[in-house]
Amino acid sequence: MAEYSALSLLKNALSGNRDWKPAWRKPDPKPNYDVIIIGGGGHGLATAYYLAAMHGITNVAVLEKGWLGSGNIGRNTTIVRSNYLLPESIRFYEHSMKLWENLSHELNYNVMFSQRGVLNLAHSPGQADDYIRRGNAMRHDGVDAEWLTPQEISRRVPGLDVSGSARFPIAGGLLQPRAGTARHDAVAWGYARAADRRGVDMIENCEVTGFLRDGDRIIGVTTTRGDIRAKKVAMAVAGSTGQVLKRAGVDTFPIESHVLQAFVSEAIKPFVNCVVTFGAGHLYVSQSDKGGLVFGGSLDFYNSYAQRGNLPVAEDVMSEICAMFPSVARLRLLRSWGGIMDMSMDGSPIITKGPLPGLYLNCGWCYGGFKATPASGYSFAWTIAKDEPHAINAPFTLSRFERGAVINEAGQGPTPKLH
Amino acid sequence: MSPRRTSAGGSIDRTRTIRFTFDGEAHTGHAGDTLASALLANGVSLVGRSFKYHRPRGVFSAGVDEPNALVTILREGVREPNIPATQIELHDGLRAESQNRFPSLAWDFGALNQLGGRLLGAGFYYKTFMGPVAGPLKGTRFWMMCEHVIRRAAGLGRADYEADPSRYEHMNAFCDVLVVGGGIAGLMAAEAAAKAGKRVILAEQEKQTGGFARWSGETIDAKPADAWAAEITARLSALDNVRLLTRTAVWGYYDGNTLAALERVNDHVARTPKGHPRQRHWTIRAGTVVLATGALERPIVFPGNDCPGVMLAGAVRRYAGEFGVLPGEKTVLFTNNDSAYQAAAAIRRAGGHVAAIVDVRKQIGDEATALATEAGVVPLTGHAIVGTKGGKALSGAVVQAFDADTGRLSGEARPIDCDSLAVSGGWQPVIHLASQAGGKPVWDAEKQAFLPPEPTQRWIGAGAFLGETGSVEALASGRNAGLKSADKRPSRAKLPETAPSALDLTPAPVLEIRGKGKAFVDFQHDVTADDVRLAHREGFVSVEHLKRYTTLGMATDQGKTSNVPGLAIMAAARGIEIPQAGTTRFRPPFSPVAIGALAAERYGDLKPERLTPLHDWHEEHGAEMTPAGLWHRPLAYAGAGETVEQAYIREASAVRRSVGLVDVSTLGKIAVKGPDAATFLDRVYTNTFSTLKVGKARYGLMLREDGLVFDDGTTWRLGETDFLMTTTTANAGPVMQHLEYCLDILWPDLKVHLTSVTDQWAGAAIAGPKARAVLERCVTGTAVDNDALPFMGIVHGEIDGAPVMICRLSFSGELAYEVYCGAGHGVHVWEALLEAGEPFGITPYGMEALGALRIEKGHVTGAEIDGRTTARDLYLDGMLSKKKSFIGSGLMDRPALIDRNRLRLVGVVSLDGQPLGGGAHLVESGNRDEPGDSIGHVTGYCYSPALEKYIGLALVKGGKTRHGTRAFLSDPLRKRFGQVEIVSHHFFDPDGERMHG
Amino acid sequence: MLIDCPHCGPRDLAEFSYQGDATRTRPDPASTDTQAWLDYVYNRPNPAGRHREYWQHTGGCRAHLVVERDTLTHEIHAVAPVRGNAKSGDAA
Amino acid sequence: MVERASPLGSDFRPGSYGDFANGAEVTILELDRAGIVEATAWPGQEKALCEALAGACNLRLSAGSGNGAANREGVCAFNIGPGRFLVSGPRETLAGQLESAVPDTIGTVTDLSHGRTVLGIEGPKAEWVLAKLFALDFASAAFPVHSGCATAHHEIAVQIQRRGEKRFELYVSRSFARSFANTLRRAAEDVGYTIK
Repeated sequence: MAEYSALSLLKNALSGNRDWKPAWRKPDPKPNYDVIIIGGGGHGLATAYYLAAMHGITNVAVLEKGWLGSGNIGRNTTIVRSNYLLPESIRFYEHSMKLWENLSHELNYNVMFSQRGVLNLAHSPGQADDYIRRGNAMRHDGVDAEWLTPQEISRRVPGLDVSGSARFPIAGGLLQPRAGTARHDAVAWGYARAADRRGVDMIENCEVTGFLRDGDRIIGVTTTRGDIRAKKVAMAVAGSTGQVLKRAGVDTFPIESHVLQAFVSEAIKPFVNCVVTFGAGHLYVSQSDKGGLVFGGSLDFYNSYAQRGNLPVAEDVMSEICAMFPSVARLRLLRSWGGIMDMSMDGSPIITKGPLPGLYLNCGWCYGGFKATPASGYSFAWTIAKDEPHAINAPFTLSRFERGAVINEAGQGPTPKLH
Repeated sequence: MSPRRTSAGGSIDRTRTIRFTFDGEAHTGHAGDTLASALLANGVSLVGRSFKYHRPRGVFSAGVDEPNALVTILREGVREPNIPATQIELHDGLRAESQNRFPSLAWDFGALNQLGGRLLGAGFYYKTFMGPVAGPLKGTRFWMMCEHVIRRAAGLGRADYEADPSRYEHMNAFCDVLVVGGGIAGLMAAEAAAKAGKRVILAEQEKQTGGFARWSGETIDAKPADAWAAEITARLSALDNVRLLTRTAVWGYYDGNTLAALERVNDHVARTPKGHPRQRHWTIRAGTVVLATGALERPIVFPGNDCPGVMLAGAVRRYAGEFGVLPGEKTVLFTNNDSAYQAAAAIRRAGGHVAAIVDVRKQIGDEATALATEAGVVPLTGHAIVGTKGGKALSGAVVQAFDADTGRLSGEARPIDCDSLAVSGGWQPVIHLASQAGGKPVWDAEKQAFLPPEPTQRWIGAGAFLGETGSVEALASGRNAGLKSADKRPSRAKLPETAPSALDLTPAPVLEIRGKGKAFVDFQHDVTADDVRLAHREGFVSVEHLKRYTTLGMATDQGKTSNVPGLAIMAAARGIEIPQAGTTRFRPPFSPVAIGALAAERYGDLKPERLTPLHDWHEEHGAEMTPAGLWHRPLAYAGAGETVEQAYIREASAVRRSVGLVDVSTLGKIAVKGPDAATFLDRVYTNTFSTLKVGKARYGLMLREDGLVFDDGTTWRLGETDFLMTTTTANAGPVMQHLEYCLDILWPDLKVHLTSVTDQWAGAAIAGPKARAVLERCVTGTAVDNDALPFMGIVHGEIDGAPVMICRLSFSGELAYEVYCGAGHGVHVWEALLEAGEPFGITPYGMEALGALRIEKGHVTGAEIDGRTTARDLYLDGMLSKKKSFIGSGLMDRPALIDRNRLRLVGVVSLDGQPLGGGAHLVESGNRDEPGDSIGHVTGYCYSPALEKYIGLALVKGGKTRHGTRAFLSDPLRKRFGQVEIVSHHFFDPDGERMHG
Repeated sequence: MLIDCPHCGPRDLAEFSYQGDATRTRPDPASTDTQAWLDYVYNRPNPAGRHREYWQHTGGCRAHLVVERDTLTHEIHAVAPVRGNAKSGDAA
Repeated sequence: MVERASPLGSDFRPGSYGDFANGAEVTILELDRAGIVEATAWPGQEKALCEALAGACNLRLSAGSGNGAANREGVCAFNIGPGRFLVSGPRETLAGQLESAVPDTIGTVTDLSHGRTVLGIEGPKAEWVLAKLFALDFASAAFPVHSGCATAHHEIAVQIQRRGEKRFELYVSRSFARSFANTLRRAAEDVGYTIK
């Protein structure tokens, strides 16, 4: 019997739920590992899992300064999609999508991936052309995408202001039916448990304070729980990339840390059945299984590590969601929070070997890290195991800036706040 | 008079009867009631159903901490779900509905979930619903089927799709001192600060100030406490430097001592007066904040503790004291501290009957004993409640001997007959705002409570917020906080007199009684003590894991009653102290805030409209308008029976044939003035402007620092040190900011001033072979012939008395001029041009025709300058000066940017006579179903009246090298596929003979 | 957040535009040192703690300011005009 | 002279609006300013610019953040940025007048006569209404009569001069004027307002 199943649930219920085992062990760190992964967030945990599951590398430690999943994996708006414009992005995120589609089975953990569709609303003929360009690019790469008319949108998403008199009338919408949402924490816990069952050590409350080096080469880390050595040290610390790199002597890097707020309303009965984004501003909303509307907008626009949002941006987001769904004005905001984004200079991630020998780097996720989690872990594990990138992460190098081969979805240039 | 209403006492007005309905049933209450107090007075104990198990629930608290009694309000034709009945002021015609039940509150199918029992423990959904790995339900299908059912069961109230008819507004306020909380500490603080001359705002979340004094029955300065509070409030209201905000919850403490508050302006009246807001969102910037937010009572967790009829002891006291409502006929109190004794006495004083006081402590003090005596009972010390009886209403409690030191129960459990059970687990200061301000709460082992952190912003605490529970302390700390906020030292003057209390509100460290049956920690989310222990067993032991795994504290009450008990149970399971188990960080909002209130004046008016001087003219002449950023621009002037496509073809043809007129007022216009203006332009443009002669214009190209194209436009040299730069409509703002950045930061030594003059000028482009003839008919004060006004020349003159500036430049490829006049003269000049053009059939044209003309001519716009293209991609290499450096020259030659196989500009011609489509891709393969990789995409298309074909501009790999080749247009989203020829993007008059003519 | 604009006095965050790291220096315009340009355009120290950064008072006097702000707490330690003349002439 | 069209449209017409049952507590009007000019000094020339403006317009204007002045002929000026002043008056000739009064060595002058619309708001609740739209402290101690500032309501840049204890003038870009006037009117509905 699988550890988790309807049957095991029944069996345990009958014994008063006293026999459930911890989702992951709480081991002390060993002095040596084959691979150390710094960062027990979604990407770090996924990397550990794929190292063990795909490459048979199980002598692995995941070092987490707080509790597992305490970074952006647990602070996002849970959207999973591969509706990108540029082929490099489409291929990467579509690889992720395919992993998502079987993830609950693979991990024996229900990550609640709900393929309810992501709908991007366009509000002018020009924007419609932009979205159609994107949808066509997806279709040419074998990814699902459809164009919906305002009437079709109105049927699918009641409550939207589809009137021609709206300040920004809806001209149409790009739908990716296979996209959707997943339960964010479950992804971290599912990967952690699956990695744990394969022998990976998850070590919480273990902050990396420095790097052990042999000449240029990174051979381990110093931590609040002692020195730990490893053949390979991998970083997946989005939000803190600059800070951890500084401890390795890398003082400047093409990343800025910015705070992004997210919001949730009180729980209500089913209201919106897919993820909807507003094109006349910057807003994305979906409804959680508990019933809260989960939504977010733009960055707070300045460098921050504070996980504290500001009020004007919250007001902007509220005004946009009301413009989209005029009935939402009467619902109440329950909670807001902030996450620290690794904003890269072209809006795309970096998954690569380097920048120092023995070091591997996974960072720069901007807004998009959650949906990337499986492919990020998959390709990063590949890169660590084989010392060369997988085809899907080959374009996401650090040297792309030097070469001018940036992957700039937003077309906004090297200004992180605009991505 | 209802059975539960006392005949006297409290602050309700028994002479005023208010009618309301709950679940369609008519009830009455009194002015001054809340919905909760009125329902209790009517003997309604079942008010709602819980989230997961759909268990029957009643009113649990009397304030903002209410977890159970959530209702939907039907008002002004719309539904407002999830409002705590404790926060609804009763008013005539109030209609409330219970939630999360079907078909009715009393008989709810969802209650079947209770049979699931242990199957539905914390996090059960992570372990199941994954479905089969193969077959029709593989992948995510099975889960999505389950989810469909789960989503309908979850959620609380139902929201409408009808637009909220309310008005919301924003208010900005500034003050020296913001006092949060209008209890006696807050009132003292406000008065002290006001007397010291400070500008004070006092915000109280309830309908009036006084807080606890309103129902405590205490005496201050020989007056009833509520009368004393009313007097100080009246004194404060009379002061010019004090603003009293009631019904105003301060819910957010942001950076820079900026606080957010929500004023419920008109929720307590049947109908919002016209022109007035329902709610008002305050942003208050305060020099200093006095946090006098009080404390909230927390319950003790025990089996059956969610039965309707179980309430907080302080709430029972308040219902008796403020509303004259007894929650039952026979009340049992259960406590770990002395405050329940005050509640017992209050019940007795209001004429109620106290059946027992059950106290986990072995011994109690004299004052508590005296209160028990007054209540008519001998306390059962060393006992605990271990269960309740009753389903939809409490009918009894079960009590057993209990050792608070060991947590052991002993002896026989025996029932006590009661219909009300009042519980006190001690008090937790309301430290949410202090935590939001930054800083970690501090656990006080003696007080068994989290106390405020060290301030990280400018705030001072007062009253029960500090963990002090007596009125004497509140009066003193309130006044001191007020003085300190005014930079004054504590005063030795006499404080208002009140009797010190000898009661011991320090609780025994007992927050859970373990026994058989479900014991709820988080009522609303149905999180039980066993769920917390299950989380512990499975390793979800950090407080954040606990919250996320069990959903403890995530409901609409945000764990106001459950956080501390939940932590205590986890700490006990781990064998550690509460502070080691951690505390969560509080985040805004303190209590839920209407989303519309934060949108405020932008609800219904998201963005301002930007109108050109000719806007009304366009609308009056049948133009279909299209948004362009904030602007509205005419798409085409379709006549009767004409489609937009027919209209633009007609308009564009008129330009090619004779003459047309288009509104170009939206172009960004920046005055660049000063001795270094030319040098400045040389640096920001890729080409040279210092060589431009006065009275001439030049097309310019700007790059970003990363070497990609930023914007283009013409810049006119009006004088030696005086330039007028034009930008694209979309980039007017960004270009201005870019130029200001360059001047302020990169080249502060340059003497240049920038001023946006976009709105100063109305602009009309007149284009077509007859354009000059039209100008000749109406322009005075200057010649407009080829000598006076050559290509890119500028002249000044008048049109029908209005001064104009005319530059001969062309976007359409025709002989064309841009005529600028003062914006206020825009319509006047436009109409004069139309009149002068009448003999030539002058035709106004819109964006579609403008687009068609520019595509024929191969001019680029935003679709090509999309932030990913280089000057070379657009074949604008010639614009890149080799004689000077400029913004972007440092990085524009990186290898991938000069790769020949990049997407580069070409023209495409439809070979099947069908339209192309913006956003369509181009492919090499003619297999419609498997078109293969994209080689590029169409950026703009039109029907070309000049070529009589559908043509377009495209960015394709390799660009020019594909001229003369065939490809296929592939547009699967619009189901279009067809052959095209790739050609030069200069479709029409490539040598420019027409515009130079 | 409030920023004390040297010209306008304390104003709400919403009136300002963030313009990024103020410690970068632009290479000599004629420089052909690509690495220097890359450092200027792409690389950032991104400190956790005090950060010198540019803000423009776009919703006010439009001047650029150098702000020293803590990225961990958002506390502002100093605000100065980029150009010397923000306090124009005699104070009021 | 060609008459200048107002951007406010036909909805902006005299009358009482909103909740004026107890009397309209503010008055809103479009002010006729034929001349509106921005004058900016080179660094170090701020005082000289002030003197030039003061001399040309007969104003008691001093340099410094937010300083402003007005004279009996209806000319007023206030500081809106470092070395930058907004000057307005009843005559179209203002720009020309200032161009000759401000030599190149002192600064530059830009005509905005058509580019700005000036709205006046007056009455006991003027501060209350304005506080809904601007994050500014309108108390007279913080914002004395004649002083001015540059601020914004979301996307709309607005320059404000206080012309009396209960009287303010708002300068808005012309293309935004109609939208802004509507926003201002809406904000005044709860206190009732009159358009003159």
